[in-house]
Amino acid sequence: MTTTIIKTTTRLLAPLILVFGLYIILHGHLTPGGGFQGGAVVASGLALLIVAHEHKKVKELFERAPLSQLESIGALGFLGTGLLGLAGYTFFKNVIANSGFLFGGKTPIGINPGYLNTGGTLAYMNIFVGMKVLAGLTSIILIFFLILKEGEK
Amino acid sequence: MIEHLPALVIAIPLFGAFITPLFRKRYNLAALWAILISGLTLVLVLLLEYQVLTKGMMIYVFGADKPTLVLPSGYRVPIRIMFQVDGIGAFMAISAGLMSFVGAVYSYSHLQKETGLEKYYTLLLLLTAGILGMVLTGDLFNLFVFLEIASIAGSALVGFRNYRGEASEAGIKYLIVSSVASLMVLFAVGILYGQYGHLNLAYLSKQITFNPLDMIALGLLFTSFAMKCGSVPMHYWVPDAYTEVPSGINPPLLVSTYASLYALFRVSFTLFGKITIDMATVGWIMSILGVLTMFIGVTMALVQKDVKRLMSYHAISQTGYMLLGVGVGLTVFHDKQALIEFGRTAMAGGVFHIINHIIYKSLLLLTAGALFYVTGTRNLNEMGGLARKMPITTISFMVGAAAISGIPPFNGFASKFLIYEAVYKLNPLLAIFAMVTSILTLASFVKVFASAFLGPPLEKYEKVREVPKPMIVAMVILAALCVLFGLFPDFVLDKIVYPAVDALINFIQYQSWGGLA
Amino acid sequence: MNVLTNFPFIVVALLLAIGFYTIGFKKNLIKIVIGIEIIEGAVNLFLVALGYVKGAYVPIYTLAPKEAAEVNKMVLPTPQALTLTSIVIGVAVTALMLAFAVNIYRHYGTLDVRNIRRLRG
Amino acid sequence: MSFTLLSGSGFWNPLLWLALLVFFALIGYIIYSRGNPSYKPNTDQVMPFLSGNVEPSKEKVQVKAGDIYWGFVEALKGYYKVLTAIHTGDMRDYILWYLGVGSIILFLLVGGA
Repeated sequence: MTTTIIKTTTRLLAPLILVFGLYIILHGHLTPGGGFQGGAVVASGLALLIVAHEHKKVKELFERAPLSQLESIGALGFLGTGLLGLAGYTFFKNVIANSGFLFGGKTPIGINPGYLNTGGTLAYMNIFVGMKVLAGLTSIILIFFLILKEGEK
Repeated sequence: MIEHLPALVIAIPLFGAFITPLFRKRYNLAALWAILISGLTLVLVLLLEYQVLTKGMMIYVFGADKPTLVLPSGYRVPIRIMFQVDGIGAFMAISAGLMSFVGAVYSYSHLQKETGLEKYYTLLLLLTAGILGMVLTGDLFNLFVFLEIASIAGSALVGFRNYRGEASEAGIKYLIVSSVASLMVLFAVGILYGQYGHLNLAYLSKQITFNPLDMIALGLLFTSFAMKCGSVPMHYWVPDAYTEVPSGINPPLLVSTYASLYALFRVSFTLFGKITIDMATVGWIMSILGVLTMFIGVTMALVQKDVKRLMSYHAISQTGYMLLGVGVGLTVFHDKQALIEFGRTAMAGGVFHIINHIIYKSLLLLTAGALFYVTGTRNLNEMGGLARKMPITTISFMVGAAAISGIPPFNGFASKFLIYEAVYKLNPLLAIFAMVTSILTLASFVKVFASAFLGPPLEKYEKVREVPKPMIVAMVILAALCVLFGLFPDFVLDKIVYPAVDALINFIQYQSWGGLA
Repeated sequence: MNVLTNFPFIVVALLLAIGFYTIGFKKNLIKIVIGIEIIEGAVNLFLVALGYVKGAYVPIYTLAPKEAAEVNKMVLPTPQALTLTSIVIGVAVTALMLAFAVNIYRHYGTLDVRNIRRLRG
Repeated sequence: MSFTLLSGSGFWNPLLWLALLVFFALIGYIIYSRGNPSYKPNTDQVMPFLSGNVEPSKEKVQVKAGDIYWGFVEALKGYYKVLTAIHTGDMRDYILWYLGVGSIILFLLVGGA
């Protein structure tokens, strides 16, 4: 599958896709998208990289990558952000919004040009979900890819 | 902290589930962690039940300023996702917590030869979280999400022994059935949302009117949950899934089936309470499905040779009792007099049978797992003479078999007694079917007992010893519960069953969020 | 009843029929998985179509035109959130089903559902 | 705390039942203890007598699970034939049954009574 066409396209596109995915994750509380969508985009970029490279190299590289841990950390972070609300309010209460903390800027009401430094826990949750989704989807793709390669042998 | 209990009940198993993969290859540690977390969950659900019994319905609004803030000032409708825990929800939550704990304890030694156990325990805890979410939630879409979590985790566990082709077959069958059922649930949720613009269960149940679209939604929800709880003739996935799943997962998987049964009751009694209170049709459908389920289930069980498959058909057959008991209550829902006279008793029998059945069927499936553990086969034709080699397993099996056949003084008798007596008053024919089913159940368990435990000791099982301690502990806990529930049925009924039944009957209370609005 | 306003719902019905036909009568396991995906697509389309308001704007406040802030000038965002959740779940279900299919092919040597029935009776 | 379970038309008391069980077990034991005194364990007396033939091995005399209730299944042959015919194990049938039952229920709810 690793033809020159795929390799060249990947070299051009993969960085763009990865950056775009990160953009979607970070701007989840402002524009369409969010953790899952951005994570899926990043995972598709990684899928492109997986397909375009040698089977052995991919296997070596990803054996060291802590995908499973990243997934756990993402989920735990999401849960932890939700638990923050237990301090005085309820589970999932947006305690960071309007607090002046990172992503805690004052949220304007109504139509606005979109300030990145708002959103409170939403932004954190997007980041954690994105982490989990990109790790999860990448490992799914990777496992299917490795099964496929095993079948060819 | 006590007002945060409903959220913590979900958060703790999820937290445990996401920590578990970090143990990687240290399987024993992962197992101990799962036991710890499920034990903690059990304590929390017991506390939750205590709260619900003493203080009444618990409301937990996610993301609000305080947990009971259903309607913030200026709002006429609830906008946030909420958990609404009443008697029956807490009742199911106890079953879920107990069974996942028992399952985790049992798995500790049952699965020592397998690999990938950190994923197994992750999925076990996720399954627990899914079930708990299903039974506690007060939001229709949330119900769908937790239903899917429970079915994905459940089917992944069914296919856990991936070196067996049959396990994958059972897994994909379970997954196809569950995903079709849950998609139809989502479709019905969409129909309701399109009409009323809300997803809150209590709010929707106030808005429901007698129009064709609502009836279509009711039919879709009813059929989908009936398939998920394994009612005949949509029961085919049950024996496949229960047979192939590792025995330690059988208890939580059983509860996840009954979580769907709970959803069926919730839909018929609460969500569509305004319709079912005028219409006996839904109740009759449920009762007739119940009779079909118990009769066909038990006759299929009689001819099985695989011990777990036989028990799975019994699980189907016992589901019929619950459908029949609660269905009779639903049939006379509109008739206050009959409801007080026998409808409530029938429902109490049906609901009591849920927890009884979960206890003794888990016990039986665990003993079947113990047989598999020592003999390496599930075929009854190849077993024999094991009674003297494994005395504790034998006694546990006897207790379970006596309980499922309705032999006094075990717990199965108490709930079946209520069902017989109350159903007889609606229609004697239904009660006769129920009794015949009970006799056939006894017959088929005599068969298992005679062929697996009695008979001359076989040479190939010369070296068989009693199973390891954790498995024994799990079985003894359940056997003790069987005896206790049988000896003190009145206590259990008063404390947890009648509150659950009254929560189902009194849907006005549910609609007003326990008097908050 | 305008045909055009109901067009999405007609498509939903068609997709549901196609999906159930595929699950019920096709023999290849992969096609059955595709059938489930089609049903999921139908349900998702149904949810999105429910929230559609004719001539309204996307429900995002960032850089929205002025008149979008008026009542009923934005498409309902809730069904879209529901759809997204349902898509996320669908991804997990599909991945799991395909994994099972791969494993079944390894052990049975076939994807014909008429032969994948060692568990019966 | 009372142990009696009331169903509206009858009652059930496990303790009473246990007391009766113990009582009848006692009667049974008395009858048993007055039984045949000529029985001697660990002698030839307890060996099975098969018309003078040698006793076959344990594996051969065991009644297999498949043979228990043979008569019952034989008597209900027609019923079981139908029942095994519908348990095909084909996953497409699972969904088709769902569709069938669903349409019946929908018909009853929307069209019927």
